[in-house]
Amino acid sequence: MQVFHRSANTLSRFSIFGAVFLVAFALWFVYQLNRSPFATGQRDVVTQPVPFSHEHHVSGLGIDCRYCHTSVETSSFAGIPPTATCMNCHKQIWTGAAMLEPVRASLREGEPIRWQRVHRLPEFVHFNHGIHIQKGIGCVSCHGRVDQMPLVWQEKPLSMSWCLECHRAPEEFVRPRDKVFDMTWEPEDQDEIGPRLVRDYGIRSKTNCSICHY
Amino acid sequence: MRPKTETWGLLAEFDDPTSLIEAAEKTREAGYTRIDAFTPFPVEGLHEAIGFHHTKLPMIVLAGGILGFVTGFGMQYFATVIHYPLNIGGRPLNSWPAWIPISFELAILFAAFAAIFGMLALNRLPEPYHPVFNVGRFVLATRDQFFLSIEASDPKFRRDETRRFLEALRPLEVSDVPW
Amino acid sequence: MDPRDPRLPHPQANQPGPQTGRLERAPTIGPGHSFGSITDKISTIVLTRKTSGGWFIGFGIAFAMMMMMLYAIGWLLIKGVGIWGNNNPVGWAFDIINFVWWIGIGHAGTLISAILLLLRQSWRTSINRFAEAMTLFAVACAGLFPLLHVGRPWFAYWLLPYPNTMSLWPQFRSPLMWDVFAVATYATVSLLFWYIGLVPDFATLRDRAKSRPWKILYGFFSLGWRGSAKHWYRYESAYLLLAGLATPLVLSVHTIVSFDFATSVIPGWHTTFFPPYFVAGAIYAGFAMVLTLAIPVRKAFGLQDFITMRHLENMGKVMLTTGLIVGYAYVMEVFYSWYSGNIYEMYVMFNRAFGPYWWTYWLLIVCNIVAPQALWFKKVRTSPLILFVIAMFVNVGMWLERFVIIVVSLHRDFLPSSWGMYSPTRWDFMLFFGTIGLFLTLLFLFIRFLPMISIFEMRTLLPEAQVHED
Amino acid sequence: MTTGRRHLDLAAFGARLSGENAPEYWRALEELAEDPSLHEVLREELARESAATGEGVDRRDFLRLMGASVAMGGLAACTPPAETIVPWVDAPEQLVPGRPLFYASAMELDGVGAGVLVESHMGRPTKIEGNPDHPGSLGATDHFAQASILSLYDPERSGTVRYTGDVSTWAAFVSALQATLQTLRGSGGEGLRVLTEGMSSPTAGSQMREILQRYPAAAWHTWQPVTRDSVLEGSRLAFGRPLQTVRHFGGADVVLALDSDFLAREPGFVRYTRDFMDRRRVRAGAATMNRLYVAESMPTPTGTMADHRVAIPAGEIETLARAIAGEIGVGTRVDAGARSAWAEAVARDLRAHPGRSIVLAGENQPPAVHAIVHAINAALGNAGRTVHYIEPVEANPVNQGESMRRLATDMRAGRVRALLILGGNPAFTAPADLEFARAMDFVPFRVHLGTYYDETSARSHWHVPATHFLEAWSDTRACDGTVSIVQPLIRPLYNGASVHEILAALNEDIRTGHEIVRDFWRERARTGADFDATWNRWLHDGVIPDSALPPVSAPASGAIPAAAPRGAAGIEVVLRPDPMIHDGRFANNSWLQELPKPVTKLTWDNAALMSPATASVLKVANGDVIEIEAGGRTVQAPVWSVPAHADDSITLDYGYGALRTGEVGRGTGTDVYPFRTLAGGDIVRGVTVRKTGRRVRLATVQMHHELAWELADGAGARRNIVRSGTLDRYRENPEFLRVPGLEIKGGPSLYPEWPYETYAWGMVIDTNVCTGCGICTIACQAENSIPVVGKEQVLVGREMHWIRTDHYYKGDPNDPDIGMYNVPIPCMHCENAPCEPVCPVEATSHSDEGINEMTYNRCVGTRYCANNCPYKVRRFNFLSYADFETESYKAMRNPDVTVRSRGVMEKCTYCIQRINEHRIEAEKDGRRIRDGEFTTACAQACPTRAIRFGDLNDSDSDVARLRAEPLNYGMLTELNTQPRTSYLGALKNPNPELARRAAPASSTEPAE
Repeated sequence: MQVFHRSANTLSRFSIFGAVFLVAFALWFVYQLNRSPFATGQRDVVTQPVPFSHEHHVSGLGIDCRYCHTSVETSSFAGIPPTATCMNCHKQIWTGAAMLEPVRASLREGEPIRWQRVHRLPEFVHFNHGIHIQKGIGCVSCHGRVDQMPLVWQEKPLSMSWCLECHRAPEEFVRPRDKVFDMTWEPEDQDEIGPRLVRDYGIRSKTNCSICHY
Repeated sequence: MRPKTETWGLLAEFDDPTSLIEAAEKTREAGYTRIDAFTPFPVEGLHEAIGFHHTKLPMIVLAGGILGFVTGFGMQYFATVIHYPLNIGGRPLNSWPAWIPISFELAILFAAFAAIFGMLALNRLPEPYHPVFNVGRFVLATRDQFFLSIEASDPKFRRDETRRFLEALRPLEVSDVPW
Repeated sequence: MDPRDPRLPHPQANQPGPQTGRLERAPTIGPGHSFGSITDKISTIVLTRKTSGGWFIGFGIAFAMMMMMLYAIGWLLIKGVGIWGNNNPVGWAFDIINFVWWIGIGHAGTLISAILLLLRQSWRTSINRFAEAMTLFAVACAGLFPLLHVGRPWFAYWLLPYPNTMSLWPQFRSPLMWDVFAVATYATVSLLFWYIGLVPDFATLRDRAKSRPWKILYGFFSLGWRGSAKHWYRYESAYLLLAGLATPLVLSVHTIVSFDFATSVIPGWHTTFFPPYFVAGAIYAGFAMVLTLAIPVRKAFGLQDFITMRHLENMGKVMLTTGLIVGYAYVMEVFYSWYSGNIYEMYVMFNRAFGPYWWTYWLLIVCNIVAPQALWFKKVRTSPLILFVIAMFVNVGMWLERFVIIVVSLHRDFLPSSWGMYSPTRWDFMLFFGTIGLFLTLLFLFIRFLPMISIFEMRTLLPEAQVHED
Repeated sequence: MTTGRRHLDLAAFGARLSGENAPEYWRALEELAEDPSLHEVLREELARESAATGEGVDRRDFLRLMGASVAMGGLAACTPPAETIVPWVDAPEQLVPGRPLFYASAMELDGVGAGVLVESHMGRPTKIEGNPDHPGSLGATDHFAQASILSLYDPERSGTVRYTGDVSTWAAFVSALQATLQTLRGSGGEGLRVLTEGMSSPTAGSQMREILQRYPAAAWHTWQPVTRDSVLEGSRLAFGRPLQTVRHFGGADVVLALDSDFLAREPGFVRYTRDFMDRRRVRAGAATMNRLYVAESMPTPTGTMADHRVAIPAGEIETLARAIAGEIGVGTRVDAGARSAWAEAVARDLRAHPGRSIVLAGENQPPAVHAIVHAINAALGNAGRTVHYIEPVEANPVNQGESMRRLATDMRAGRVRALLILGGNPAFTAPADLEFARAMDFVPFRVHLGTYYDETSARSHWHVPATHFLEAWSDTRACDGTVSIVQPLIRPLYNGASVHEILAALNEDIRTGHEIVRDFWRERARTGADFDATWNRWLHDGVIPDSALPPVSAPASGAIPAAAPRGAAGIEVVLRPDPMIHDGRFANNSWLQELPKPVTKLTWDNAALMSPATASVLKVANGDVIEIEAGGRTVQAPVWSVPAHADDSITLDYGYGALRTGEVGRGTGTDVYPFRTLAGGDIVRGVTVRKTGRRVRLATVQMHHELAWELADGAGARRNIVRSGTLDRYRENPEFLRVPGLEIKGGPSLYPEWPYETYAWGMVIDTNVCTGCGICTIACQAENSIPVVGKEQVLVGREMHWIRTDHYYKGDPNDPDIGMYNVPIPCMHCENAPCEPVCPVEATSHSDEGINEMTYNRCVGTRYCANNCPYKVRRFNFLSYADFETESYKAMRNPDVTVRSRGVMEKCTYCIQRINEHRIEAEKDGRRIRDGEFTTACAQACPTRAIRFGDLNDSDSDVARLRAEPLNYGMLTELNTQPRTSYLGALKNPNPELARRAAPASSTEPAE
């Protein structure tokens, strides 16, 4: 006597294959998800207490990165400008702008402005701006075209594999020291200058753990 | 899909392996090709009796084993020597003796999968529905009875003729297997 | 009445009487059985409606112990490995002891079903299903420990090789990685092996079950098995191939587990002959556990006809053999520690025998070497009760062996300044006995819902199964 | 745990007290305090608080629970919470975010200053190093300085001015003070008493003198528990006035220490150890050593360095001293009994080195011994050569015991109207026979300036929180008198006041502490106009040039006091400050609490230390609590037997057992102050000992659970862990400690060598100059934010220190001249590290500079690496040991080091954060890192420079040269681990005359 209906045959075989594909798809999905901006937080614009526009200040007014990020060449931390730095200019221009009220308030009350961090590394990762600048890695390489960002967002994934891309092949990313802060610079022939700069700057491709993790 | 024939075939029931085998051999000698036998346990020599001689399962398993070993070794070599070379305790990057155990395990694993799923595939299992189940007494095929079937799709199959032929083999009973 | 009604014996159905006369009795199965009687006897254990009170009591106790395990695991995840007694220098203790112990037990099943199959030992038939189930459950218990013993279990998946955003891979030189693959493979293959063996019996149950839900359930797992000759042929070759694969596998698993220790530098671990020693020990422990379980079950379900004295005696013999091998290993350990002239090795042996944990060592000698000597006597081998007691001794002994190897070696290694002591906490014990609960729970479910003896293979043991040319 | 028992209901308590008027209130509290039930109540309170935090009682448990929840949180937290960056409003000068700054300052302890350099991150002091320009430091520190950073951030420091226990304000205090002073002014300050700790601050001294001019009838008392009265009295006997000795070990060939732990305890030891050890560094071509004789009761770090050591009860040192003096021709010959042979030999050796030897006596030896020592040094012509004398550096060099006795008597007599206790905790530490705490109640106006709200605070009307030395301006003198300005790095975290500010208030002086100190020195600086420049240079250098006190010519009157009548015979008790928590002021400092004490390796407890022989005579085992009785005073303490301790002598460390301390210190150890009296002194003879039947578990980090003696000794020797011999053997054959087949490299290997082209970091540790003081351990703890685990965890063997100092004995435990050796053990950074191949997740790997890296964030915690480490230097976070909650500790931690969570392995990294920092700096100016440009925290703090770190690829680096020394050896090299950390063997320089008595040198020499 039959226990199952005819269709059970097709059904059972189909479901076996179905299961295989389902699992495969799930794995692929998770894999993609981990690399997606959703996970890395790329390109989502962070609202700041003051809507400071890098686009305006950098490409518009042509202010050098180091005018505000003073310690970027010397320290691990690039430095966020004190209110005083803003007011150097803004006590002359836009003195009444409502947009700048928080800045003036900060100076008045001696209360620092609390900026939202955009580029965040886990606390077990130690990144040093100074040495990267020194070895000819441009701001753009990691921060993207900040001069085109009204409000700054995170351009690159900042994942370990992303760091390794450069640490394994610095010659593909290194640029002349005088072009480090140049937002628009494009190499004519990276294959030519890359190896030369790696030699000149004594860049060693370091990928052992304690370079970043300690 | 159902072929043209109005029944699946005929099913003859025997009550011990010996008579089943004799019957199966006679049937084959009679020139029937699409025959099969159903028993509660593997009966020695029955597959020859119904003219079924070899399976390519061992080859499949061998292939699975080789694939497993290569996969295992390749994965470890790639990860350790090519993708992220690290100095681990001063050992060489290609510490191939250390790759052996995992390669071996994967060889076994793949071979085992090949054996099981190969067998199921060749047997076209799972097949929860099969016409022979329509025969009431067929439930005894998993207890203590032995069955011989001739499919209607057999070129030599003529309904009455074949039934007469089977009854000549002195089974307990011959029954039609409806679709 | 409908001639198709299976419940009626066929009018011309022949009686087994005449044949039995002219056949010698098969020694591995009781007399007077027919295909039908075997089928009914075993399948009724599963298909019978009402469950015995004894089963409920046993299951209740086992289940309670399993709950205790879950509690211990929960607290472990909340607080950390520190709730155990592990310390510096004893980084591994109950966690790895239990792992190795369970894995060892998990060896008998595959061994019986695979190696004895290849050796054409027909007596294996009635115990292999049972032993395989035991294997699976033991491996399940064993698998818990490597996962739980790590400091951050929620990152344990890092031991799997998968592409990740850190572009990192596992470190394949580590014996722990070998473990991951060995144990996973072993569990998978054992499961498949076990399931494939069950398929024809599922078919039997499908056709015997009274209620439709059960028919569907068993039918689902039987994959529509119909006993076709072609299927049987491929089935048998697949089964044989699997046995051929499982044999080296089962040997490799404990070999690799022994590598965890053998490839290290710790005196008492750093030893080339651990693999054979561990494998022998595993078989030893495995058979002990089979006996521990088979003897009561056989009594409870009246299976004396299927699990006969001969089975018990054979298992006793296997235990005696492997026990002697293990004993030889113990002697050799002492010998080469002296022969090596290596002060660390020498001290380790001294410390095992006369150090603070001396009693574990001597107790282990008693359990694993002295007690089993009784198996030389047929009287002992054929007395279920004594066999059971000896099996118990061996179960304890094999656990102690791992304690001596792991804890006693670690607690005093190279620098006397960093020597320490180890004492387990209540959480150690709760987790250990908890896993025994898990093991028994699964076992109780198994004997209630699945045929604990391979029906179709039992059929082949009957004289009627033989095809006689004439 | 408190059900059905009486709780201390604080509300009701307060109500009851406020209901009564002040004097009664004090009596009431006093009764409460004396009533043991109060202790019980407090304990219940404590229990109740912690009951809420899960099982267990101590703070660590609470942290574990929190840590667990953090860890579980970590599971869920896939997207971390938003972070904010808070810039300055107006950035200060020369401060670059992300880069530390170093400031020179000085730490004063017991009236002696030590110069320090303080590392500051964004205005937060995070680490203390020695000041190389400071004569008392020479770049090294003591363990107190290292640990003081933790005390600075201690959340349990007193944080507010209190009046009768209730929160009050500084202003209220000042006005109350003024009011009281008004009443006293008429009588010229009659009844005004100021009690300070011993201090050397010139500013404070002058402030006090001004006050005493204002109030002629007032008096200045001084008490520090670790008193140096007998030193001063000794010099009075010898020179007729109190003088202080300055020693020049550089010129001393023979040193005799009479119960003096001058290498690890006494003032200025950081400098003295360095000078002394510079005479013991045996290098190829410079095979000379000084010779050290030590006679002591309890083995000290100094004792472990001795070439010849006798273990005798402290009470018999005097006899020995007289005997030696007699041999030298000072005073009459005295028979030293069993030790006369030793005494003669030592005397002969001393006589053979006139002007090139030093004899010194321990601080707790009676004045007579010090007088004898002065006489001997004079007789040997050492005075003016290897020792010279200066006026005491203390601002108030009085006999503190006497000063206290007078104060207590006056208090009882009601002659004290106002008492200002500036620092210290006299209610707890004052000599027991004065019953100071009781006497306080007779004073109507009591003020206490203290870091914690302690016993003294509780008995004072006013409690004013004291500043930490990193919080306030001051000045202090080094052991040779050199002055350092104490420069604050941070505003008071717990709004405390400094001594100067209180004294100013007393003086109706409205200047800030800064102005007070600065003005004081402006007057003295003979620079006048450009004082600012001078001042800034002083601050920068950390010392005031040429401010050392001038030597005074002091002809010792050759006469030595007649022998005092021997005290009662029998067992003696020697009281000494605890090596780690000192007089108790560091009881709440968990770093010091968990730092293993030298020789005993005990943590978190003090114990009755005695020789195994004495223990067996008394039929007591380790952990048995005994009751010691003398003169009606009793103290109970657990027994701990110490090989090489003198028989019939029990050593008790005071400082433990304070009832009013923070969570950390509460319940640790036993209070032995009740046993310490002015009459009895520090050596109490003829005590009776009784077993109580109670047992306590003592937490030691080495030889847990009383490891059998033979194993500790024999094994240590046979395993070639310690390699030692004599100077003579070295002279015969410098390579005599080499073991064939145990070279660090060159063993057969299947593997090709890994190249290390750039740098190859390595470390060499000279066991010949290691005193086992443990300063390296605590320096490492401070640098690498290593958590403490608490006594319970130490008991199960889970201490976290990255570098430990193993202590080995050589020879027969009953031999008084037993050899003792200290072996610091950090990670060996093996080139063939056994730990790395066993890690399944690449959490530990090798850098291209040969560092054995530990990547915490990748670690899953299998502990396989720790098992497979032959040196057992890996440490596992079994529970959540790191304190993730306390805000102040977050500010304290080194921002360059990751805080390790639960379930993660950690270990010595050769201070990888320093390596990386300096590599980056070097790369920026395109050069290699210079040798000595930086070093590891342990090496930097080590007073003896036993630890050297550097680049082995640089052939003329310090460390590379040491590695080439014939005495250099690697540990467990038979495993072909190829360790980067190697050792220099230890040598003894025995006196040939006594050599036969020296323990057989061969026993730790490798068997050829």
